[in-house]
Amino acid sequence: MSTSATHGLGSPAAITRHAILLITGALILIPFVWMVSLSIKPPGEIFHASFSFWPKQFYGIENYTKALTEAPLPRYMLNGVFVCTMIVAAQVLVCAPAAYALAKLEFPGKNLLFAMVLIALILPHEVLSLPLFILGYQIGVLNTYAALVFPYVVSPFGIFLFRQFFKTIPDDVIHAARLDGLSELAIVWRIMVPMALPAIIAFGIFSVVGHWNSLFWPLIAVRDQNLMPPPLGIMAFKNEEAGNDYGPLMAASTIVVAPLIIAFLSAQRWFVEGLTGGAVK
Amino acid sequence: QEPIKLRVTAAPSNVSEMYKALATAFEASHPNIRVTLDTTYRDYNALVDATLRDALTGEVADVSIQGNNKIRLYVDRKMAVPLDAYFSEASQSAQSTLSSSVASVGRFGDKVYGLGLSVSAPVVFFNLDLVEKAGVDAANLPTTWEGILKLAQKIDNPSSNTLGAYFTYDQADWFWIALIESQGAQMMSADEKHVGFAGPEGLRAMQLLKSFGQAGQSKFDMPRDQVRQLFASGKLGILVDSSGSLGGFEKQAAGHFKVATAAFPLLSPDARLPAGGALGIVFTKDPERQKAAWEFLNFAAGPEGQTIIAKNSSYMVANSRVATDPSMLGGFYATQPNMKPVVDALPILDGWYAFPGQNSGKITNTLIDHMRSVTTLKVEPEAALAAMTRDVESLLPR
Amino acid sequence: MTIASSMPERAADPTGAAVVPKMLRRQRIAEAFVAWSLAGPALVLLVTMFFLPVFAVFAIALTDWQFGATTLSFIGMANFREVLADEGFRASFANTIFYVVIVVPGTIVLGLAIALLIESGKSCRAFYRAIHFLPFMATLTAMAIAWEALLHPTIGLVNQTLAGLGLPTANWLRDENTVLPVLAIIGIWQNLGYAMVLFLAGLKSIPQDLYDAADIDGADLWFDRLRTVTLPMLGPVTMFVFIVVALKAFETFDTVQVLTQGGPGHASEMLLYTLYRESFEYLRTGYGASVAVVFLFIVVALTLIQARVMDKKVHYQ
Amino acid sequence: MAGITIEKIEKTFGATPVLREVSLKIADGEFLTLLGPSGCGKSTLLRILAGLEVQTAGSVAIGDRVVDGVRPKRRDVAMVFQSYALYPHMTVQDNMSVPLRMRRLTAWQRLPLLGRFLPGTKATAAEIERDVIRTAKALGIGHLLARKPGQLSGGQRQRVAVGRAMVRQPAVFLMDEPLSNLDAKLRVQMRAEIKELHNRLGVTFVYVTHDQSEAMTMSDRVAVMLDGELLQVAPPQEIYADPDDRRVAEFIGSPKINMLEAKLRDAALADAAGTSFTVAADAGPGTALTVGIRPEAFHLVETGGPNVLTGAVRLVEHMGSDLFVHLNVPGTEHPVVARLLAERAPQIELGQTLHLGVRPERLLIFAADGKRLRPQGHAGAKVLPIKERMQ
Amino acid sequence: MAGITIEKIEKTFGATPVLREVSLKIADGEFLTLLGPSGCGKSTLLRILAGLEVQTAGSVAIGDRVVDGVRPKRRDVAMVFQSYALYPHMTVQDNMSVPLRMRRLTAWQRLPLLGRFLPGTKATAAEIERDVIRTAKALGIGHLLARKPGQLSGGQRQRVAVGRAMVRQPAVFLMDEPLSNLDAKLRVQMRAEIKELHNRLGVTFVYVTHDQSEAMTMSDRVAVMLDGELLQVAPPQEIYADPDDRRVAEFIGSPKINMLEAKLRDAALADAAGTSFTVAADAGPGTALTVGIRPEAFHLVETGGPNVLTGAVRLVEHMGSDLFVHLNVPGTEHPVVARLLAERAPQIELGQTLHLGVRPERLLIFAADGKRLRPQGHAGAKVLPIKERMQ
Ligand SMILES: Nc1ncnc2c1ncn2[C@@H]1O[C@H](COP(=O)(O)OP(=O)(O)OP(=O)(O)O)[C@@H](O)[C@H]1O
Ligand SMILES: Nc1ncnc2c1ncn2[C@@H]1O[C@H](COP(=O)(O)OP(=O)(O)OP(=O)(O)O)[C@@H](O)[C@H]1O
Ligand SMILES: [Mg+2]
Ligand SMILES: [Mg+2]
Repeated sequence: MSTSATHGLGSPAAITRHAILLITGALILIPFVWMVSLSIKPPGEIFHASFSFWPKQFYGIENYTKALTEAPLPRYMLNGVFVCTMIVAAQVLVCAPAAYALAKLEFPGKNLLFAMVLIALILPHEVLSLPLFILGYQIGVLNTYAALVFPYVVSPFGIFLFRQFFKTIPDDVIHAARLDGLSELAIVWRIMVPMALPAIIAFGIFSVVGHWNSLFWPLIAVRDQNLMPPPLGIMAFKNEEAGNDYGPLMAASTIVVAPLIIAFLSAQRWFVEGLTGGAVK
Repeated sequence: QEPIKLRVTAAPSNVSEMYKALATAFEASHPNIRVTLDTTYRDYNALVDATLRDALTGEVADVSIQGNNKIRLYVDRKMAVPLDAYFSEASQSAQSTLSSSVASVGRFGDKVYGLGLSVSAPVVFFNLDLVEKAGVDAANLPTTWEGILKLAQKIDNPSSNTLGAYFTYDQADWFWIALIESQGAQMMSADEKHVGFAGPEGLRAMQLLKSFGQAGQSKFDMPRDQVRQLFASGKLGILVDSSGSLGGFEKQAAGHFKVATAAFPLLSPDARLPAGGALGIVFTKDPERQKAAWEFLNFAAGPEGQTIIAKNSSYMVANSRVATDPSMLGGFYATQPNMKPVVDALPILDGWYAFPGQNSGKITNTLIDHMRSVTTLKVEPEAALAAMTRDVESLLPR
Repeated sequence: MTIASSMPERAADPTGAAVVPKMLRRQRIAEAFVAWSLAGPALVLLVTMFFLPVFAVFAIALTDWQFGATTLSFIGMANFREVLADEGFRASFANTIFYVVIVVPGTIVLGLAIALLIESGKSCRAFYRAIHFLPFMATLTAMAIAWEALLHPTIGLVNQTLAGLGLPTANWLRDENTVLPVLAIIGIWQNLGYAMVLFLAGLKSIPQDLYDAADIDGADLWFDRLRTVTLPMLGPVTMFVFIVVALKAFETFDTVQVLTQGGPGHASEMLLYTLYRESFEYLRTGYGASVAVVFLFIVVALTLIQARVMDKKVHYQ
Repeated sequence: MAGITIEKIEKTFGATPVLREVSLKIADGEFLTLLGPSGCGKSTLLRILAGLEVQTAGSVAIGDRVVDGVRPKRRDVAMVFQSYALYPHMTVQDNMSVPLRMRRLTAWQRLPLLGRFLPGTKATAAEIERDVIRTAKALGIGHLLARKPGQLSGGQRQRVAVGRAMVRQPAVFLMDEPLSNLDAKLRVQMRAEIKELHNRLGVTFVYVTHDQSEAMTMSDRVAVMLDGELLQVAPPQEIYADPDDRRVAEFIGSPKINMLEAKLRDAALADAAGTSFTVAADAGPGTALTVGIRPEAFHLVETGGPNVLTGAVRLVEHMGSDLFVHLNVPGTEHPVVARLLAERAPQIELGQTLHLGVRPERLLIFAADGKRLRPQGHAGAKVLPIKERMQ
Repeated sequence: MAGITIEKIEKTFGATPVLREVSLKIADGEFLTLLGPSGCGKSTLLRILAGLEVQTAGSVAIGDRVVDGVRPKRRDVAMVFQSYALYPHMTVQDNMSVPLRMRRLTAWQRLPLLGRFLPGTKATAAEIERDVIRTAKALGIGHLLARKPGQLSGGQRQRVAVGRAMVRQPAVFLMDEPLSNLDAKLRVQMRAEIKELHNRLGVTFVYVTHDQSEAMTMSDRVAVMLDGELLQVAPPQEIYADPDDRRVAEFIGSPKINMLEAKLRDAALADAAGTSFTVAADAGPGTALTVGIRPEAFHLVETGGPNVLTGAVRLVEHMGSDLFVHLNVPGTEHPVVARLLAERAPQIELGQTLHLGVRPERLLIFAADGKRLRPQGHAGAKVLPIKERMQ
């Protein structure tokens, strides 16, 4: 690529690149712009035959206040943070040792286990919700934080991604650790996981995005409002019969998606790196 | 004595504040009953799913405030408790304020299984600015379908992207029932083996839908949300919709255009209309708790509860006595002319019919599909009605 | 010190030969034990969270159970016969395939194109990466509402823009001919960033040497470089993206539920939505379970077939 | 302090045998090099010694303890890896502390936060730090303790790897091609350093390499391995001057030994490459033999004759002090290579005819099966016992 | 056929200069080696020649055409990469076809499916196949054409990389450390093969390496590079025997040249390491000098004296035919290393005192700034012109 890289910013190729990316980026952003625009408009301006991003009457304060107070959105967001943290932590806790065994150890049944991981990777979780609900009832965790976490503590995707990444870590490092006296579990936590940090961050983002936005399972598993996830704050303004309350709805949407965007922006370097080492090879 | 803990579930979640106020007021007047309120269900269907799931785990709520058309589901599954005994006892007492409208909404077969708390009725919305622009006086809004459609033609103006009228037809089977029952007909034969709309009433309904299609609706068939967006944008003259949308419309139209409502035209002296909205169902089988549950429903359907509902939502209250009595909510509704059509309709509001059998959900969708085929002018009313009759009857339990 | 005298005496031990294999076997067993105790929690959880539920779904599919009902009876394959005979299900199946066939290549091609564009220059990479990844992070139920407004037949931005440009407009969500393509575009919009990020990662791991070699060999037009180096080297990533995006496409649900409810008619009904509707709206749990079984069967089969077909063409290091 | 006894070790991966009945005794304090081409099984053998791999059959003893089935940690061996295998996320100091922490601290004391407050942790940690710093200073990497491996040069990393192995004073050092990732100059320097380390510590070293100059310069004894078999175990000089096997002769020495196919004329003379060589073979006339001549065994002579090869110069390689002359000799498959001292060799032109003589005692004769045929009454070159040669 | 003229090439990455005013003329058909330590800028210079990198200043001409700004494809150069950079997804045959396809087929003809049916494609493709097969046969990889690089050994890959470069008969061959991924034995063998390739093709080779034995054995001339500067460009023998610069002398030769700090006593004598050396320096007494002595310049003498170093043996390395003796000489920082022929050296014991003599004409004297001080009237060792030496 050096030949193309030598062209400066002003070359036609670079200008074309920026032009195309700005256009695709703008197209992709339209729904978001719409969302933010609606979130600062008063009800009377929400639907107009003519468009403007900025409202005549700035109504953002009202909408955002309503979004934050009408339903306990901050509480939902804290639940989201807590549940996502628990899920990611549990997933890493369960998946890293399994991925290590799959990547670096020889044992009977290894291929079977890996096949099971791949099949589980294909199964959509929604299909299993009813049996999982009954399972949750049997183990008596329904309507607790545990109910939100337990179906996800094992992530086939996590095992798969970690396994791929661990495979790129040279055997010699593990041998050195064994000679140094580390147990297999210590090797996982003190050597493999720190070395695979980018992959773990990448996986963490996927996992958090998935569970932060999910509504399907939480609505099944818990009924206590104090345990509900962030999208419920959006749903509070959505009603089939009476019509949607668009301003606060969009304000709530903006509030709910913002933490993810911030998290992604601050972790995106590791994110790409983590994938480079793992899934992609 | 231990206070009784009553678990109450209610939907939809966007009026959870209202339910909270209701529970608080109830607890204040009934110190020996505590209410555990659960209002996370975003719509009536979600609450049905949750209730049935709870049935699996044996943890059904004592009282549940559900959609008006859900009673049959719970009766079929033998979950709902008949309330006739309580109702007759209460209505015989001197100070009772319960009106018969409260019970009629919750009647299934010959028993009352629910107490109506809030209702919505099909009404006609007008964008007064467009109406006036079309040269019609706001005081003389049409009251018949013919008048409505004629006005629609005047308003309709493709060059300014303005649509004359739109008949919402996809709120489950609600509007189809409204069209049939407003002609005094029945949805089903008494033995529930055959549909009751295969005759002239059904055809009349279909023809009406076709007229709306011809008046412009066929060009812009829309999901409900989009229709409402269109009305809010001031580009739709007349909208047939649920009275529940009123609050939203008034807010969105504020400073923009004026909204007026008119009654859903009735075509027969014994016309009835299906009630949307919510009713309270008792699930608990424990006599002690049943009594407490009844107390709660009685409170909610009474003057105090109904006032809370009226003030905290855009729902119409179900109790006609409360709604009309000037000492209760009569004065309140007098200041809200747009609610008048609903208040007027209270006496003829009826339960929301639900089809029997495991295919009831499918039947609902079949009705919508055939209504759409007519409003979009794809199928002639006769053919559509015949197909509808055939399809529905094939889905009925044999 | 001489070499011989420093040697241990154990060679004289007559039992040595017998002891050795035993110790080795014990060591091997110990190793397997360690491995299983590391993988054990994951295995147990995989079985309880994935495989047992799947079997439960299989079992329910053989009954006429209705959600919430207290009775049920075993009806064998009747549900499956009904599923296969159901016109709605067949429409749903065809729609899903159509949708997947648009979304998967669309996502891959666009994701790759954008990844290539981003990687072809040095400036603003993080910025472009972030905005193209945004849709993947957003709550789809909220975004679907925005889409609904944008696609409004009269006051929507899309139609107004088209009309302003003198182009034909359409009733996007209520026209049998446009509703699926529109959902597919939204699907692409949502998954594009995901594919892009994976491709970016893949591009980073292509050695610069290969591009240099291509330059020297004369493959210096972008087209030739793409064909000689980039695309073949991205084979494994493409494979991965393909499978993940295909799975996500098969599992499309939110957009259908919020935007179209499967309509008009069955024009936008898709498998997971059918499944949901049968199980949770129509409450026909036994029937819904049999839809689920058929769904799983289709998804697993198609994924495996596609993976096998592509695997042959993909080069692995 | 411990010697190592390896007895009939076999190893197969799946169905492919990688080690075949390898037996070897390594003396306490000895520097033994395993030398062989890539893939011959050197690393596998070393890993079996370390306990990182389980042999298929056979037994290993370290000191007088049989260690089969004993975990690596308990074997009292340290290993330096070709890739160094440093932990990239830890500083040099942490890297070097790991083996000590794992041995001197209890599991409780190693707990992330809690451990710090347990009795004794602090004292032991301070002691570990002292030991690590002392070792690092001894290796000249004291100033690098706070860096991470990514910030070190190749040579520095190599030293850290050695430091990590050294810090816990094992009885046996195992090194798997520790220099192969370094550039040529550094390799020469580190070679001397490792040798000195061995002299200083006096413990047993088992050193794996495929580089013969490393093997030759550092070892007390060299074990030449080929295809999973030990061909010869002997001091470097003996391996070079007096190989047991044709393959050993061919493997050792650069440029490679010249091998000429010969036929015995009588018990004392063999014909090859258009000349005759003085041999002493106990076989009938016509027996096929191979005559091996090391490149430096040649000297220029004026004319042809017995023990003189004649051919045309094909290529001259200048190597500073030496000259490698490639000669096309009729009757040989490959060119014959001679190493001549640059200053003593006259100007040599391409195509010129040269006569290269060799003294009969420098001929290495091999039988058809590759075994060395030694002159009668000769049992190998005289080599001093280890301890006398190295101090 | 083309020579190369490099004129005042400079290259900076960001603010760091990597090449500083490099000028060099390479004759048509010459084998020139760029030799230098890792990171000195060799690859960068080579990549500038190939057109893969654009110089910051200066100009390159190939033949009599200035090629600045000309795309790699149009420069008529071929390059072999250190990593070989074979396309891993293509067979050997496809790999070798790429350069021809890119040149002989039009863009249309190269289109995936369509191209096959355009007029001329078939004939050209057949021709390409013929050429590829011929080249592959010449390199002895004819039987590998259907394999993919992953299925080849290191040496085979290297040959494929050479084949890909060769197949289109470029005027200039650029090679960037093509042997560094091979093991030692293979390296020696491939060295000879590349040299023969050069002899056969007769085109210009620019060869990059950090391995001096490669540079010494293969090159017509060696350009020694350090920190982005060319220190000396000369035939290998001259680089070795007659270095211009202290750094060149130190870089070339293994073991490294011994450098002794000396002080001039008078114009003909310098004191260093407890003895005195005969020098011829045009400077006042007391001037600091460095005396360089190559290890093989030493010979054993009986007693001390001028031009004789005396010290205790510290380490003896046996290298087959040679012996490296490390001597602790008082007054020197590093041990002095001498290379003695094994057979001529007596048994040497550790700790024993040795006397090493050196003939005055083998002393290399450097000034404090590193420049070589040559005896009067001496302008460098006599070296034959290229064409006379190699044919
Ligand atoms: N885990 C394994 N599974 C299968 N075969 C293996 C394994 N490890 C090594 N081998 C094979 O065993 C043989 C010997 O490998 P080993 O690593 O011991 O060679 P080596 O002599 O160290 O070579 P090198 O010098 O390249 O490191 C090789 O042919 C290798 O392919
Ligand atoms: N693209 C680049 N950006 C910044 N610095 C670079 C770049 N390429 C090379 N360098 C720097 O330029 C210097 C010379 O690099 P070059 O690759 O030419 O070295 P080299 O002599 O080939 O070394 P080696 O023997 O390790 O290949 C190095 O210090 C390197 O870090
Ligand atoms: Mg090895
Ligand atoms: Mg380089």
